[in-house]
Amino acid sequence: MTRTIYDKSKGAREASAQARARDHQLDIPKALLRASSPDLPEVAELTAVRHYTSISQKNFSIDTRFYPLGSCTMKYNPRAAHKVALDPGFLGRHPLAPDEFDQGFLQVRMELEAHLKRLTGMAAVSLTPMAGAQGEFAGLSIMRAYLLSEGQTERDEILVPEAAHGTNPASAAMCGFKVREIPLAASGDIDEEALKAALSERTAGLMLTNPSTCGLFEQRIVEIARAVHEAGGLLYYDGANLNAIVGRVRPADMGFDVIHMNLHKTFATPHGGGGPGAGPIGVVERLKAFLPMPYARYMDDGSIELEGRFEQTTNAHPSSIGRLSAFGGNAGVLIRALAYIRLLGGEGLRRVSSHAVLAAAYVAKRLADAGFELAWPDRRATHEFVISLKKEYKDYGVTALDFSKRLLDYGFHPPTNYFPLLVPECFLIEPTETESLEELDAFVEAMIAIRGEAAKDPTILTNAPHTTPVSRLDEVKAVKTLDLGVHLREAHQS
Amino acid sequence: MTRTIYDKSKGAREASAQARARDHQLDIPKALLRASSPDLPEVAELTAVRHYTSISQKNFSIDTRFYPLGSCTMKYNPRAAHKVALDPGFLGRHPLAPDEFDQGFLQVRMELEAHLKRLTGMAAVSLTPMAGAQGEFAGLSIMRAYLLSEGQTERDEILVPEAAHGTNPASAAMCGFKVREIPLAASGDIDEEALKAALSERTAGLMLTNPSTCGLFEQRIVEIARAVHEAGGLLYYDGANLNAIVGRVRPADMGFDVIHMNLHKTFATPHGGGGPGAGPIGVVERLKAFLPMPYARYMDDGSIELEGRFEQTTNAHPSSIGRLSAFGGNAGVLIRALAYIRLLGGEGLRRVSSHAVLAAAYVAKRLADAGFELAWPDRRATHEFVISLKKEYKDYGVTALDFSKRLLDYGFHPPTNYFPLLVPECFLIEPTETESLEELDAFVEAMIAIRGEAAKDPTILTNAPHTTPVSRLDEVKAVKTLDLGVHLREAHQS
Amino acid sequence: MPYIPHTKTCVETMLANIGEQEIDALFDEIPPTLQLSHIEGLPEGQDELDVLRDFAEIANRDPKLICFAGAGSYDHHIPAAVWDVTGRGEFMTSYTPYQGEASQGTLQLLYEYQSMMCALTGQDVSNASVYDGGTALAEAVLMAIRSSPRARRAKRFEVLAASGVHPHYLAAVNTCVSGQGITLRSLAMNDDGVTRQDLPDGEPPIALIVQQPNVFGRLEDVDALSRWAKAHGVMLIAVVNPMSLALLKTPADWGDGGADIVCGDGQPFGVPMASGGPTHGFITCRKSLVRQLPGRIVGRTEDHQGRTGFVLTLQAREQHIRRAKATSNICTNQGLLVTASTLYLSIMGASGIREIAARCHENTRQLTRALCGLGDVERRFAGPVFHEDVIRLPRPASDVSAALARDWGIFAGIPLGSWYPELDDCLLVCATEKRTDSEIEHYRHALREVLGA
Amino acid sequence: MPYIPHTKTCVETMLANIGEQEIDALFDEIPPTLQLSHIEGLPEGQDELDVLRDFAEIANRDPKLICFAGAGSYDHHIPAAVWDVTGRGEFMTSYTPYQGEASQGTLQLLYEYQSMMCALTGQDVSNASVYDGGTALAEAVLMAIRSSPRARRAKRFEVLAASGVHPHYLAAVNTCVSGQGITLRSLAMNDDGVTRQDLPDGEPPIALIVQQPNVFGRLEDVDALSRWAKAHGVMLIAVVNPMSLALLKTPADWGDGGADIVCGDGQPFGVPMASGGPTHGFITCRKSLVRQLPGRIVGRTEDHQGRTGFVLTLQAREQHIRRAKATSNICTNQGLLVTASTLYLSIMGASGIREIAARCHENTRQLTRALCGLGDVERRFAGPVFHEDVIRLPRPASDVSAALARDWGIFAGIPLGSWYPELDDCLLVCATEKRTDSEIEHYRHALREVLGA
Ligand SMILES: Cc1ncc(COP(=O)(O)O)c(C=O)c1O
Ligand SMILES: Cc1ncc(COP(=O)(O)O)c(C=O)c1O
Repeated sequence: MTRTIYDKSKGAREASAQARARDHQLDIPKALLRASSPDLPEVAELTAVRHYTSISQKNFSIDTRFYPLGSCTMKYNPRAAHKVALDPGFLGRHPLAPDEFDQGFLQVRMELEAHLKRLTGMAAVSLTPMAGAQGEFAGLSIMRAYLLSEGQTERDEILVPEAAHGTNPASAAMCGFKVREIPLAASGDIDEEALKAALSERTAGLMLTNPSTCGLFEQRIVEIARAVHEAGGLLYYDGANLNAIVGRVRPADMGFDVIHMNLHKTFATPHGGGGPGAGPIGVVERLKAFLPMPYARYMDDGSIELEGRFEQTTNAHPSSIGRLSAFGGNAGVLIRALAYIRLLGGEGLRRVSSHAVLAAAYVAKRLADAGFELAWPDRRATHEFVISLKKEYKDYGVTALDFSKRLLDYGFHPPTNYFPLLVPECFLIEPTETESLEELDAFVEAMIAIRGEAAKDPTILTNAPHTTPVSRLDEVKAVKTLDLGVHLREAHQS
Repeated sequence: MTRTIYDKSKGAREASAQARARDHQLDIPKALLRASSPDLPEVAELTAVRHYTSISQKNFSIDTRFYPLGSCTMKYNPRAAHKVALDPGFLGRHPLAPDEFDQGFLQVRMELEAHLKRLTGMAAVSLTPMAGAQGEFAGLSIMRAYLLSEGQTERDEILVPEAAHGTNPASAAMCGFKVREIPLAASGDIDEEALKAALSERTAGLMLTNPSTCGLFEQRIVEIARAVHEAGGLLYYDGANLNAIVGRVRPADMGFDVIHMNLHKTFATPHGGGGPGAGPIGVVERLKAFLPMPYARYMDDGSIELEGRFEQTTNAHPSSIGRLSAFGGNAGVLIRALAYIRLLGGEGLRRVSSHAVLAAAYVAKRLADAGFELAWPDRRATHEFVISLKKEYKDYGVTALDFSKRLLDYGFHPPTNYFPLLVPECFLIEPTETESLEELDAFVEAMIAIRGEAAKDPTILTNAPHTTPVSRLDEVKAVKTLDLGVHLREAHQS
Repeated sequence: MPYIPHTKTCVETMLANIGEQEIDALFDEIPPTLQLSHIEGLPEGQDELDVLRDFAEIANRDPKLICFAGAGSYDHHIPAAVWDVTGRGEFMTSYTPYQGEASQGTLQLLYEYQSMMCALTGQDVSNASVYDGGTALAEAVLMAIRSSPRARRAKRFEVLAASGVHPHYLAAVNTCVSGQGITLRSLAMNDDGVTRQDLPDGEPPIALIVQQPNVFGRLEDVDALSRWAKAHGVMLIAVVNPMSLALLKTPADWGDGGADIVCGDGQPFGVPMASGGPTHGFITCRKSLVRQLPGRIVGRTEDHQGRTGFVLTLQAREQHIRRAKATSNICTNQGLLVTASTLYLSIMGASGIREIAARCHENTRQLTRALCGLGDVERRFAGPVFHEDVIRLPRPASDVSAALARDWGIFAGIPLGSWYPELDDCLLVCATEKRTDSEIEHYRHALREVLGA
Repeated sequence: MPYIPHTKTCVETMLANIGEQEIDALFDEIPPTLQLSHIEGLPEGQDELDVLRDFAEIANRDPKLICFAGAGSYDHHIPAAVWDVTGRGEFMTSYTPYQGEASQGTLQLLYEYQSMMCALTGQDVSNASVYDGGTALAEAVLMAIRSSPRARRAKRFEVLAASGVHPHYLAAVNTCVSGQGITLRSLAMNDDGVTRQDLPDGEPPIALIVQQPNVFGRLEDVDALSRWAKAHGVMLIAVVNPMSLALLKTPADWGDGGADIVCGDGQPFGVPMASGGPTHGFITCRKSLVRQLPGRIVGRTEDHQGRTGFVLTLQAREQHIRRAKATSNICTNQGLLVTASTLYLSIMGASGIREIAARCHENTRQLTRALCGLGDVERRFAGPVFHEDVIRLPRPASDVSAALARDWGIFAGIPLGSWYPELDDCLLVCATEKRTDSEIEHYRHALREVLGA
């Protein structure tokens, strides 16, 4: 039944009005030419359109379902922001275009930077990182460069709460730091004693997500920041959860020195089946000199220059950590973000956090009332919260994964499961501000109904999903056979 | 389960960034204002997007399925033609724009007219009719006006073959003509004797589709045309089936005086769930003066004027039948048609008919080989052909409708059924030139498999479909309850 | 072979199966004399890239004008989401939903559209579209004739139109109904640009057409016209701009029972002007007239398991069943545009279109106030308007508007001289919600320059 | 509340359920001193209509230039169908396909994409994208280090780059790998614009990077470089323009066993230039290196009923499982652009991209022939190119190109002075399949005027 585009392919179809074959004179030595045609599918345009249209329908997506995937902020991204970015005036722009002919897009950069500075309280913002993780890497690189410039060569440790998102330790490691994980206290906040004990002259900094990946606001953030600073370290803010505080609390005011933001979470870029995103970073004054290239700035005549469009270092940023990618970042995502900010305005952005938190608090309360176990029942939910299904596991033998799969049958994308890792059988639930009360209620009802099924007949869950295009997939087999492409498969079979 | 957008609506949501409420000063007498707000759904943008995205997935469509709906030419319409029509330069044009500022679009009209003249052999073409049926009406109106202008006031009969598409007699009646239906001969061609017997001094004309709705080319068309002309009548060509002869045979050469074309069939406009289309008409020289308004033409200075943009009659067309609609026709469809002609070129258009006919002949042959009964086994299939399932009905008690519904389960949109009306339990099958051999074969295999099921267990068919969002729908109940809108339903229930 | 998926082998397989050597053989029933090997004058096929480039050039050949014109086609904003969803392949590449089980998307949407149009117009039932506003009116007239008991006795019928019905609508009606012995007569207007209230005595017409707002943007005294119609047993047909119904009372509420049939053009709801088409005409009416209603109609029903579903219903009215006796010849209608309007209405909601309608009203008033400050320029008609108005200029309107277009990039409105010779110095203007203060100021400035005022 | 669906009643219901009076109470765990009631300087919210208008103005503020620039971003035609399908909500508004059963669309597409990239590059396995070509190279370098047995013994590693690797790619590598003790050294080029073949003796580097075609468009002697790498136990990393692989032999076929890792930027396949992003980087490699490959990887498997399905696989490499020990920190990648490239490749097929590649090659040759006729203008380097080339001008290239942009609407190419001071009089030009004869002629004419030649 599942046929790939290769299965629909036939050699020599040439069914395309894209590029009718012409005669060509290639001035390329034969030794450098390929001997045979690459094995690409050869299908008519209709076949391609039909194939991908059909398989697209197998996806759950925001446009079709409630998708409370914690930590991912799967909300409605206004189509207007998308439309703006598709203007041929933006799409047709070459990344190395002369500044003089790039003033429109450079204005977008300047304005977005200014707004992000206001929203975070940071002194400067760089728009080039292409995702949150790249923002982390850039921010940590700046911290490293700054410490080196201060002669602090021995500071090679980054502290990370054990519940941190995987990108945090991974980025730190990529940057050459050693990673020390700090446990959480029972309250769900970071264990302040353990943190203080870990601080030393080797501390380069602390990475924190706030609200954390447990959906909790680090209550003693000011004290924590002070402690880290006093120990000579810097504070890195993972802004993936900005949806919980946007327009209301500024990371700089909490004491952070560096921040990245996930524009694709808080600021209106649809998630594209896994990207693109953008992870702009903000830094405090003392870190400005280290910002990555390129960097837009106003010239004396009021025009805007993209510093470092060609150059690897510049007079204005001689200590820049350099370039993160070939060009200037994910322009299309930046355009969407600015459009979104203009659509919502300051008040609208504040409403985002108000309602993201309200929705989470409501769903948390309803689930708790229905007997589901909140991981931190005494804490406020922020824009997301954690429940543990360990009781259901104990009572009925069903796992969080089983619940997840069964939710698919009810038409809901499951929450993030098994993250944060420290809560057994957990769900990280992020409803977002754009889902209606009916949708929130229906999700709660589904959870209750599924638990009822678990009590009656756990196999309904353990065999779930039942209504999706495929039933539960064998991930172990996938690793064992490693069939990663049509060719490999064919090689295997022959 | 099936909830309408009204079921998802809540009053006073105002969740829109489209038009934030402002204060207004209305200078309108109170007596003319509405007392209460219209009962429209009030939903957030996400709710609307999700609702309509989700229900769209319930449709079969060319983008997802083989759709051999006879007489409808459900083929792939290149996305390029669609894209061209969506250029803001076209979309933003006001229909009453000054000619001087409308030269781009008027050039499209002129060029398309020229090509359609070439393809049909007609002396002039009018682009204003908005669908095939409106083209018929316009063409017949021209015939009427011409006959009146010739003093032939007694000619009030239009002859139509009994297998004609329903729009033919309906258009003739709308035009004030009496309709006489002419039977078919056993060959499937029109019964020439009956036709000749019907010709008289009351004959205004004959409407013919060629190839006919039986999928047969009227072999004696030249003789038929001569007979009608000799009797003082005119010949109307229903060009809905142009896909069978485009680039190869011209209706004018067959002897037709008037023709309409369905641009949405042969010339690349997707069918939009029921339109829009366009039904340009072509006429021979003596009918030119009667063409409807507006009409584009070159001025002496090489610029183009849209004659009748404002005026109801013009010097150049004093006998015009007038205006068919408020403005100039379905511009967007005209643009697509010209783009399609440019994409394919003369050779490519000829290939359309070649391959449309080849595909039909192939499917017909395979079905015949498999024991299905062709309605006219001794005739060539054109771009479509008719089979009769009366044997299957007799043997297994399953109808063409049952076959249709079961085809849905196999993932195919069924052919047109019960048309032409004279063939019992028939399918009119039009595969089109854009479907792959694999798709054609799979359809044949499905037909065979379904017949196998009928032999084993007819209820599989009579209860079909089994896999669609709803099972077989009760059309009788629909007529009985006449629930034609949410309000009516609510009125009923209360 | 562009868009044709067959390889040489596929073609050979098919031909072999059929038992032929070449495709041309399949055409052997066509008299050879009719067959051409080549058609003169057609172009060579072009790659997509070339076609797109050339058309982008054509589409943007003419300088863009700031649009202050209406007269049946309006420059409204279309929310980005409307066509993102409307353009989905599942809506765009399906056809008339004959097979209900495979077309629930289109059918449910049409059912919802019908509900919305009924809500707006205050009528009981709606069809799923006709071609445009002009044909909608023509069909409405035919409906009225068919359903009038008085008409059943007559052979020739008169239909009366209030003044200020769009002249192109009347022209379309004329073309469409003249074959059926119907004559159309228009009432005179008074100096305020609305219908003179001295309505005719004598044998009443079969139907009266009233357009609200009328072609001058003016608001008719619809209550009086409606009362007259009821009093004389005349069917009342309302032609309305559906956007205006966000503010104005529904034709159902016009005096003494209101309109029997309401029609118009759905263009203001999410459909681009696009040179006037495609758009979609709508017709709604009293339930008692439903069997006279032309076009597709969708009904709610159940499937064999009792689940809700939607189907085309009352098909016995239609040409594919009824043939010469059908209510109309319409077959393909304007489905995709209805899809856009349905999206538009569901995204905007009642509050949204009310806001838009009010902004249009105010913008047009702001415009005419701005222009009427200039020398002799004045509003031609007193009295309230919706979002169009007529201004009188000290010079022929077509000259002035030509100058404004040429030198100032402004489409200043519709010069009314070719429709109403006596209004040769008049311009029909419209400022939708899209027109900004600075565009209105630009118009004022330009007009002052052009008039030397 | 724009985009927030709650009515006042909804909000009250939720608050009542939670047991609070107002939303602000939900933030009471945040120290009050941190909470702001208002953030200075943010704009007021605007209606969609205003935002779209303002952005249309911004997007089109700058005059459009005819693009003869490449250097890593190419002005190719994108078939209309590509983004029509890519933009479908189901692809665009889903996320990383963690829940395989609810993401078969994305997963199957990625599997097919991996297949296509393997076919083009001749490698065994592909990932599902990294950010761009520059980061792809950085990740490839890290892969090489991790998988090199020699590197396991060392603390500091040298990686060698052939001449003509894109300077921005090298810069990105530097930024990304410098924290891990890796130094990057570039080989000198000869006077033909390719790597000098006197390769270094002594302790061999861990890896050699070869870009084909190189940044000047020139074709390197990849066989010789590959043979040298194999002979010295050096991992070979190929950086390629994937479009060139329609014509050029795959890195797998370079001398003596070819490249171990192939990377580059997928932009030429259906992704607009869009100021350089978003696009997507690709990496393919030998099967033996698969566990070092960063990013998402999709594998084919079965469901419990034995039906084929697709899942994310080898997740144990990734940051969400492996954390500090992951192969990379990448999480969100460039899924939507991969979708576009997959559509592009399936619509074009091998014959389609071959045709495009050949046209680009010929257009650029036509361009340089046309320009080199003018006075002292000449090709800077002899020898074959793919679709970019370097021309030498009699004046500083940045002056000439500025004049061509300002006065003639031409983006004449990339002045090479800021990358290679010795090439200050050189321009890197590219003419894709989109450039017409008349545009090339316009360039020739303009250059003649500017040079006074
Ligand atoms: C808390 C947190 N931090 C960091 C990231 C990494 O961001 P990205 O996926 O954009 O690289 C994510 C999301 O994926 C996240 O949820
Ligand atoms: C043979 C035939 N004639 C006429 C028509 C009427 O065309 P339209 O639906 O465009 O009005 C059709 C199609 O619907 C048709 O198939």
